[in-house]
Amino acid sequence: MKVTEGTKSRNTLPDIRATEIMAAAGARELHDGEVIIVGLGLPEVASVLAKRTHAPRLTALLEIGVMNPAPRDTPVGLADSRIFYRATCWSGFLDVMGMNLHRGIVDAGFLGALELDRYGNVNTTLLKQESGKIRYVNGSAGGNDVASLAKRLIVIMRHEKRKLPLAVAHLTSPGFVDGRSREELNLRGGGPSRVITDMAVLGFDAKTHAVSLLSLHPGIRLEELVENTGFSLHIPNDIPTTPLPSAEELRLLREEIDPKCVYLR
Amino acid sequence: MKVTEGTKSRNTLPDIRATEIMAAAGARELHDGEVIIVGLGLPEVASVLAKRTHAPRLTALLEIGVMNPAPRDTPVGLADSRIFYRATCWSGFLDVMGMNLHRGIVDAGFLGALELDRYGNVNTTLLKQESGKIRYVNGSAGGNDVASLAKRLIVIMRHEKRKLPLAVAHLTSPGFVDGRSREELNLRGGGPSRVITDMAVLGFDAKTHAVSLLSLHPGIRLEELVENTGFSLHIPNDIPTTPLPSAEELRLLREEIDPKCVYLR
Amino acid sequence: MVDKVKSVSEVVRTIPSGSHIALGGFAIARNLIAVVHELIRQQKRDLTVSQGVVGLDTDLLVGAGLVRHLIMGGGSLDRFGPVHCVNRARDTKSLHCEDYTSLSICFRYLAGALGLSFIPVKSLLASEILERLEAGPGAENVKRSKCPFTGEEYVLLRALTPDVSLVHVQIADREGNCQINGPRWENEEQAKAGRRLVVVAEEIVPTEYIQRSPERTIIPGHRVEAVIHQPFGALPTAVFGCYDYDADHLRLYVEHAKEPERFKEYLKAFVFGCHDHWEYLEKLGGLRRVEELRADPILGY
Amino acid sequence: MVDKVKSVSEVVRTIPSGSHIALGGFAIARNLIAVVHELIRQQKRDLTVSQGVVGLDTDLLVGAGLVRHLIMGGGSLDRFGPVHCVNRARDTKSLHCEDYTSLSICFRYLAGALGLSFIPVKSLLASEILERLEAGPGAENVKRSKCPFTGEEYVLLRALTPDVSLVHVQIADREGNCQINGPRWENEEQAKAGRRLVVVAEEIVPTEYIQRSPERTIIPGHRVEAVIHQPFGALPTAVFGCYDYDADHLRLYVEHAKEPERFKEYLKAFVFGCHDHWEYLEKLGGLRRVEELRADPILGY
Repeated sequence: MKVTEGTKSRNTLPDIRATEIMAAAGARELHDGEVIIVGLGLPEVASVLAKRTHAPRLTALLEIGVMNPAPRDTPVGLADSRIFYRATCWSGFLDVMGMNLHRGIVDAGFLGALELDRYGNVNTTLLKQESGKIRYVNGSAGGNDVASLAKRLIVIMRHEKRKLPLAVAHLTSPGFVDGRSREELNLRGGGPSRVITDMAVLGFDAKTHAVSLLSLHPGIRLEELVENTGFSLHIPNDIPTTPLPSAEELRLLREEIDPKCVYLR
Repeated sequence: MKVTEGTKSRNTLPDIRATEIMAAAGARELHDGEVIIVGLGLPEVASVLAKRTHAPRLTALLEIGVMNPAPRDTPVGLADSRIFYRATCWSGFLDVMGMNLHRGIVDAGFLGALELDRYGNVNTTLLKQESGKIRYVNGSAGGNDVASLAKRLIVIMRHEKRKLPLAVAHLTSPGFVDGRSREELNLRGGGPSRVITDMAVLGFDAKTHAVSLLSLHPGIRLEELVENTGFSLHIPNDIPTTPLPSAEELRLLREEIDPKCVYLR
Repeated sequence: MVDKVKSVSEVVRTIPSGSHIALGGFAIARNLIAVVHELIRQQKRDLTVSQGVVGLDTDLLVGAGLVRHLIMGGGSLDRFGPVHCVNRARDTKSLHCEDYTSLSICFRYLAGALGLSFIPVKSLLASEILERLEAGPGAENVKRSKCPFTGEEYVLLRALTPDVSLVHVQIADREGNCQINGPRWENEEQAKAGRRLVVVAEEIVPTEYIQRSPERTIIPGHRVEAVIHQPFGALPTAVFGCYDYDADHLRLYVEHAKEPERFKEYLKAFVFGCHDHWEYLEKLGGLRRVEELRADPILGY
Repeated sequence: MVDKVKSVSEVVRTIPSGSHIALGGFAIARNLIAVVHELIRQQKRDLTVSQGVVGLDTDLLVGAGLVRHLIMGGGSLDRFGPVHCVNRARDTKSLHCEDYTSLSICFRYLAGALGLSFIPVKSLLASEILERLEAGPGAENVKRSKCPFTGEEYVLLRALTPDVSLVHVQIADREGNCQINGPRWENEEQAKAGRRLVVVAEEIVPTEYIQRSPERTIIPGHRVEAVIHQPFGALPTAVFGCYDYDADHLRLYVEHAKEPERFKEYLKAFVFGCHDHWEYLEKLGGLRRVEELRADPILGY
């Protein structure tokens, strides 16, 4: 996740990066004893932070067939041998995605997204340029599977208007499509529960299944949020502020988990 | 396979056992380079004999998940660690029975039988006593799978009237049920091709799918065969004699493959 | 790391009568003897038991009258004899029995493990096994159907998801990461099909040992509810790489299993007469006997 | 024992244009580079390629214009960038592409490996991936249906059975018994789904080595048609336990892959300009470079 500065005042607290707030907010969404599937980047950083703080018995699975890795060096992706290190099991898609995810025992999926719309539908396949021209990107890999089958989905992404459109350019991974319930959609997993951006933590309304604001990060103004969101989202009367990472969380992130700032830039 | 002497003159050649003729006849049914699934006992003995003579590149699979074992000591069954020794692969049912047999790459299945009828249907589940009372035995295990899916099936068994009835007491593993073709029966495997007994080698008529006599073992009279068979079988005008094991085959069987006569009794 | 090591009696107390338990043994290899003895001592009744190739463990449970429904692919004690108690219960119709085959029961577990409610198979067709399933208690678990792409005829099998899957392994860590040596028959699919999963391990190793060869982890720890540490927990059946089967005791068992009255004597002496598996091992001949049976490190038996 | 060791050019000559080949790489790990270079040199055209997560190998084939139809679950070169050649071919509609997901493509291979002509899955529903499959060349491979036992809605997938499956492994014997170190993604299912199966091995070992740990044999020899012995055969992608990816060369590749003209220069220099993989390795920096990339025995990279 490469950070390119936009038009908004992301970083009002000079000592704390937006990515650090995101990682800490992500970690708080994970509970001790849960089984999660994580994508690389901030999801992995957040899961390691959770494991080193309140959730020591978290089980982290990677779709490629790796369980509970404890990398010594920062990997560049899922295919990097660095992320295989000190795992407790090496298997493959059939085991992780079949015998765990499809089996229904994965509590949370934790992924990034290219685009996410007001019903939590995710696009990782293509971008439509203003000219109407289509540019393909990576496709689903395990994204659609995780969004379809995990008990809940947590998405972590940059907060930009074009990345949060009313409807995604390609519905790669279903959320609450057209505002319908997961039962109506014949999907086993519970669907998206949180979207963690560099401006806010978002949730989903239990009735309308549309995105709603849960908390604003410190220093972010509501107008900024609205301006940078491509759809209208439910805003509560009292808007909580996302807690900052604790001193210990910051120390772990900076000194142990991503000291070279590969993902926390 | 415990040998209990019946009423027939099985062993006309004092120096060669009926089981040795069976093992050699069984070995001749296996061709070099083939992939076979074998049951324990004479099928395994015959496959080892084939491998040590004309078929060095035979691949032998055991349903439990063992490939190409080279046991040093005689095992008492498929679950005996002795038959796991020096295998080239240990896996399980899913691999052997699924990814090989069900995949359609097994050239021959080689099994024993409790009963076999005139269409090559096999019973390994139960026996009906003359009183009509039912006595259960072992069930199918991989028998039905092998009979359904192997390109051809070779059965090796004692030749007794009650073991070769007109119709089996329980159709565990299908041959040419009711004389129908395998296509009509929706079965992928080619069906039974040979039945090797201690009196003869039997085949199946290409049109009627009924058992026919291919060769009589040396010293066995046709009348004996007919008397000990529970159904009428097609008999050719010229009846070939089953070749005796060669001196080298006998040496291998007696000195190397089953020196303690566990299966060659 | 969660420490999941529990005693066998502790674990068996959590399995209610009426449960569906799946056993990971095969004939005379890696049977769940310590668990089965304790199930009998605690008199857990009306069990449904499923197993690929039924062995001594299931024969004991059926002989002790604890099993109402048996789902099996086959059964034998290899050359020591048939599963007398199971066969007798079938002969006298005191047991509901669903017969499958090695592959079809494995596919039912595979579907359960993968979270598929059904899976197709090309076995069973044109057999009396299928006819009997369709006419009996198995009717709700099989259905003939055609492939939507090729038109080929299949049997669709319902997934099998035991309440508790139990498997005997050579090596586990305290969290439940397991290694299995030798062939694994349907162990992986059966274990992962279970709603709950309990393993009995010959040896408990540190997690670092697991991390040295993670490709050998057949069952990952997070799937495991409890780890029972019971050396020689499968005797008189064999555990590859650990010990051979006890041929003398297997013969003694089969002699007793042939007759209901003598089977009761066996239970009295070797199950009810033992407080736990250690006492039972003493009856088998104790330290001296297990040392005789201990596996050669090269041969594995 | 059959000796199946063959050269890469010998094997590639047996793969006709128009074949469906399945590649066992994943992004920047264990890619079939030596084989793909030779496919390009021999100009095998109109290929169908399938792969779980498309990597450098498929990107090269597509960039070289040899692929007519691509069946994929996703694709990337991790943080080095996207698969530019594949994405560009899709943008310009010069490639038929069937998109799946990691699980659904694995299930299609699994069905192929098991000899099932179809298999159900609970992914894809309510997604545009499924809609596009139903509207395009994938229509004959997916069908919505219900479980006959539970009534639950599924997508049925047609089995995928490539003409030739190719997988890069760390260790094989001359007959083709293979060990894979590290995670195995869909390698086993993909390999066994193939009508033919070719492996590229970093190291050839005696069969006795295989017999010492037969539980590690992921692909048994009798399934394998040919074994290509090519050390560093996956460079610039990584082979766990053998060598790291060549980050410099991956960056150089991505820079060239961004532009069709520069990609041609890349092919000229590193594929057409090399007689075989040894010459290519020299261009990468030869012995000195591969020693820099050689894996630490503890870390595996």
